[in-house]
Amino acid sequence: MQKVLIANRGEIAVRIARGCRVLGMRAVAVYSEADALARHVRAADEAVCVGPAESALSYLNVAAILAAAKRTGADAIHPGYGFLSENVDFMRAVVAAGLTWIGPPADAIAPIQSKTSAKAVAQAAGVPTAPSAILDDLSDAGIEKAAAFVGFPLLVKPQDGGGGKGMQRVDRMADLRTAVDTARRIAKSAFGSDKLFIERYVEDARHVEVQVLGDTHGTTVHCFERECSVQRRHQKVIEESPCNVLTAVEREAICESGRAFAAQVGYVGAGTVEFLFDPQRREHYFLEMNTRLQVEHPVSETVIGVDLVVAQLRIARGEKLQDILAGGVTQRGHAIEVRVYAEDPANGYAPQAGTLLRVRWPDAPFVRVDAGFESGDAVPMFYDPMLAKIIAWGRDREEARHRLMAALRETVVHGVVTNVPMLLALLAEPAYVASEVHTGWLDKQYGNEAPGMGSASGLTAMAALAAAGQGGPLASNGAAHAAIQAGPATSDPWTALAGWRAGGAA
Amino acid sequence: MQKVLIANRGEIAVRIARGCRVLGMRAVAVYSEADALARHVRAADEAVCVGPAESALSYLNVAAILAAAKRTGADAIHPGYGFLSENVDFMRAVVAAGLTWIGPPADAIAPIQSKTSAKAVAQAAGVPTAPSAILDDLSDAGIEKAAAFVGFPLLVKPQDGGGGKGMQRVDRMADLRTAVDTARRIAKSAFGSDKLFIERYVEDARHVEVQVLGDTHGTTVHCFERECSVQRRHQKVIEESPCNVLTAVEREAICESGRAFAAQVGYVGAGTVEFLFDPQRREHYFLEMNTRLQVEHPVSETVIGVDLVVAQLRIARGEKLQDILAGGVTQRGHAIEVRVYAEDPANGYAPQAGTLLRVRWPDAPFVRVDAGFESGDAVPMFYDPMLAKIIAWGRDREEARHRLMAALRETVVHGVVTNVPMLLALLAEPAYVASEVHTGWLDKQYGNEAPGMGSASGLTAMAALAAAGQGGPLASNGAAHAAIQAGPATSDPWTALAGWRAGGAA
Amino acid sequence: MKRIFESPDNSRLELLATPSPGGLLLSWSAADGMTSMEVLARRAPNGDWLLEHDGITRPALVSIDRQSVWISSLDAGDDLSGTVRFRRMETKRGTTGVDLGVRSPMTGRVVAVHVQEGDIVEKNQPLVVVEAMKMEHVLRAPRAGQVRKVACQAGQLVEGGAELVELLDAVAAT
Amino acid sequence: MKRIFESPDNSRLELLATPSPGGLLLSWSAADGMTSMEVLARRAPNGDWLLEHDGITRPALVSIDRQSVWISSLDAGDDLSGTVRFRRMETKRGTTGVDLGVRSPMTGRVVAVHVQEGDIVEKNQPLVVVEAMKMEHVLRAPRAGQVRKVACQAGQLVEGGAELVELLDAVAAT
Repeated sequence: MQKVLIANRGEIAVRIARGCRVLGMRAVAVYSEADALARHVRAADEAVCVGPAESALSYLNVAAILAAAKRTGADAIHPGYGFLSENVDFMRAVVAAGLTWIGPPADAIAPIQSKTSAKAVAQAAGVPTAPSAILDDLSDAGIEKAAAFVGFPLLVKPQDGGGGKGMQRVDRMADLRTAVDTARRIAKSAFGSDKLFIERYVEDARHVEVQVLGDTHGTTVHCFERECSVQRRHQKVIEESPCNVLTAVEREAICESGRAFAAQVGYVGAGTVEFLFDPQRREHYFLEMNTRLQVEHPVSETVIGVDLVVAQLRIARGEKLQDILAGGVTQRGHAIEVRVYAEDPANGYAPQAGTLLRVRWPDAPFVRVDAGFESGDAVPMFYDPMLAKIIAWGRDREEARHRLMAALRETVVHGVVTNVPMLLALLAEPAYVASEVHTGWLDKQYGNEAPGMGSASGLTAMAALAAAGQGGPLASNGAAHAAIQAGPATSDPWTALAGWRAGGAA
Repeated sequence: MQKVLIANRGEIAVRIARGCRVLGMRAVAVYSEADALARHVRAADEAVCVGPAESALSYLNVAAILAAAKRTGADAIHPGYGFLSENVDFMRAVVAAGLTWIGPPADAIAPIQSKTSAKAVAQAAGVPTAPSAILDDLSDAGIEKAAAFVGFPLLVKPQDGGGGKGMQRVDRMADLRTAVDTARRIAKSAFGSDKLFIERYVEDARHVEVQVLGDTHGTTVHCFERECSVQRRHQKVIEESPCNVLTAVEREAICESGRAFAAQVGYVGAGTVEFLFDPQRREHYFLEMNTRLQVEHPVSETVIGVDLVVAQLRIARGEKLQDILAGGVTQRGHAIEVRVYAEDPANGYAPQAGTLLRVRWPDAPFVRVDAGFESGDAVPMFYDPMLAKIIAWGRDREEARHRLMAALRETVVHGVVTNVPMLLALLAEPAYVASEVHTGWLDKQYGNEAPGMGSASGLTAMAALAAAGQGGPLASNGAAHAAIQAGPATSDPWTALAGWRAGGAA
Repeated sequence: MKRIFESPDNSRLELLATPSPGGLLLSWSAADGMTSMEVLARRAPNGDWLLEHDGITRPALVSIDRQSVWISSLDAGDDLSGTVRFRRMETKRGTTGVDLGVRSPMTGRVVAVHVQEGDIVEKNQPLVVVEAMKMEHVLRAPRAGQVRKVACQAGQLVEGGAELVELLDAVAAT
Repeated sequence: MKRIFESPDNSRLELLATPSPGGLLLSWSAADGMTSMEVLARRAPNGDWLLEHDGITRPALVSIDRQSVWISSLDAGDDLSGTVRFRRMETKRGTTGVDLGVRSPMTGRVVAVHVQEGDIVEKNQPLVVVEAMKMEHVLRAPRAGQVRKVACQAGQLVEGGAELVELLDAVAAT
């Protein structure tokens, strides 16, 4: 492996290129026409255009991506997350083209792509699962019998779905029929399959996931856990490691469950086994396995001191985990990650596209920023609006939290509205500080509206507003400017500012 | 402590401001007229001008700095390194002004400011010192008697000097008289005192230093060691932690020596006890104590997981080390730091001043950059030409070394010549890879000339050179430009490039 | 050289700027008669502003686009916290009423237009649906009124902040 | 639109640039008759260049100041490694010989001038001493010759790259 094609964009493509360089490998980027000038292209050694803006025609275009590998002489493909990362057909096409697939073998993950068959694998591996039943008999009697077995409250879930789509909570038998009918309709249209199952609903559940690594020599290890309970509509917003509500015994049990599941399927590479943790019963239940690098992998990297991308690459070229992890893996301190989105929390979380007039990411010891954008870059409307992840480490959770808040206060994004003020507010919420959150907490707390932008008054704000008029024609260029010899203004410095008024969110 | 004035500039002023924010404290910068637009000013909450460009009139101007603290309502002063950081009179003035001094008490360090009295303190603390003798009898008989006690080879050293000035190696009795006379002359003119002593010269000595912390409650601990053997004329160039030639027993012994020395003087805050390690005899000798934060503190921070600036601030506000370091201190993995200087190694290491047309610091997981400059910034001719420190961590030394080399290959500085190519070459030297270096190694290896800039030929270089002509009038602004809508060129794109030729160093 | 602003608390501000060696000399006073102040503004090579008042310099970041001025400061105090966006005032005073522009909150594609010129609309009535990044966003009438102009059509790509519908205030329209 | 360069290996290059939609179309050929090639150059908002040739895009960083063009590329291959500085060619061909400019290696203060106009100097003879950051740097004659012009005096601040002494080549001068 000398040259790795990265079939992705944004921060994860940049981050994977960095990993390749540690091992002396070259990184090849692919880009859509909308991303011709994007940061992940600038961060690669070489880049190839794979199609128009729409993902289906570019980042999901298997033929164009394989052609790009051939053109540049890449000998391996890293899929990142999202896009083609869990697409079994793509994996098989990559291997058929004679390239190394940096991820698990297709045969290992095919059996766990459906939730119900994954659950069967978990049971075979001795991994706890929440009581559940497949709804194959859809008569009233059939669903009532299944529900009686599982108990209330329960969740109706599509068998082949994801992202919470079609999922419904049912608290009593009387509501079950309607819920099942609705779920079938949604599942059919979203996933092309109306197969359902029901599962016990865990009150105040916490999302705990276990990072695992497997090598091609039959070794499977866990790299401890992350907690991702702060979610908005099943999208993770804040992630951390370790999960600080677990006892040492519970941590060992859940991590071993993760390892056992991965070992059961003969997993190779980096993966994540997700669990619900029931804080009342002190039990964990298998949820699903993500067979790729996760967005939130940096919190693990920071706490365990393992570069997971480097580990993926070394596994892919046949190295043994006993060498890659020589000296063993331990947790040190605490790390918290926030996802910075171009979205307007005060306005229904509407995604924002536009030009980043100015970006300043934080820059401090024990703070890591995985960013896909910098000053001047365009945020296209075609893709996920995540701009960056900011990760802070501390000797304990409170130090990490304070450091992350300091980092967010230093974060500046001009040109699009972001969720930074909301993240700052979340990190200061008493429930978050006390670690008393669960997967439904954020939606309850902030619903469809959340804190928006800051406020301004007084000297600094007014002076800055006035100074803006001084920008002159440069200011309309939209990025950082050179004004080393900013001489006296020759024209009316106010021209650019006629008729402005202060306003918060859009 | 709510607001900390930072009596420094450059990267360390920026880094200290970050530390203040973790604890919710505000940071006040001071600046000379030459630094009015500098990065450390932009990184502070508030800043005050303390005088003209010359350090003696600004960064060393005690009255102006105290006035700045008063004007901004700062209640504490952090001196950084260099400038006033080890100036006992300044420490006393700060305390007399009712401000908190973030550093050791003047009374603790006054007795160890001279090398000979520091040596006496070391002996009292049971810390090993190299055989040495004070030259009080300067007759031929007197110096011969002293030399016979110490043995050859030996070093003639000024008692009140530093930085290696006036220091001379003598290999035999016949050369001693001349060396002593020369050293007295140099010492008199450089330090105002011609008092000398002689000390055993350690062949192939390694520079090993121990990070210590002391609190105001009488506790003193060590935070393990760093090795800084790669030096050019006694200026550290590459630093790392741990020192990988020490056995566990040797490490424990040298770290305990460092702790014992600090405890002996009643040290408070962060300090460094420097030792020579003799790789043949497997012994360490006390050298001196630096009573401030060191340039190379990040390699320790990265390996031990302690924010030393935060620790300094918490100690200064009276907290106990048992709380600050709760859970204990251990080393994990390996960290290497390089210092990026604006200097031309291929041309006698001439310091470079000018405008940084473009800077790109590396940005990767497990890589930390402590920088004092970014694109567009001026490097004034008045101060130390260090631009940044780049620190890479790895699970072992080789991973750290590879990661650091990858980071340096990503580092771009346009506008002034830097030592980046030399650093890359050094990190690849077989002796460095094998960790067989000593404090004289770099001077032997590269003398007064070292690798300069890279080379260019072929497609990418020629295309880039040609593209430069496209910059048009924007290009002369000297920093990152906005060219979001870089339309077709209307004028001759070559105009800016008439009559150029390729050339390496200046 | 004098401009009038509406500050976040809706009070009126007069600002003055005079070129000066090394930067810009600024002064302002609130309309309620507060003392005016002077600030020396310098611009760093990276575009940051350094604002000096009474011997103390504070950094601030300022960006301008077609619709907004964005301002940020590290100074987390009483003065300016986080990032604040000042929007261009778009209220036009006509003879028959006050126009209200309904703007797209994001760059995206118009998927549905529910009104046409002349329609009388209730407060919160859906006007236009915009989609971006797989998410639909319904633009509703901010208050009762009459549709003066529809500036978009289904299928069209629109920029964030673009005015899609102009409303005539109900009070003025009746 | 055509310019001649001297490449690092001292060979001659002809470069052509033509404006093109989306960037700049470039081509060049070495003087020894090598095939010319075409490159599409695009500029990113942060100033980086993206150079596309034969379907493959490579990034490069380029900066220009009064005296130099600085070029860097990530591509650590055969092509361009690290940062390279191209200096403006300053050789002037006079009737009596070749002028050599002796330049300050750094911005600093001239502390001593050891020669004056008309002096005959040996190779390596000290000409001027410049100080910066507490370090003295002696500028020596790159070869034997005659001092044509002294463009500085003791105490003066000079920029890095500034020509301090002009020499007339000894071969030409005799």
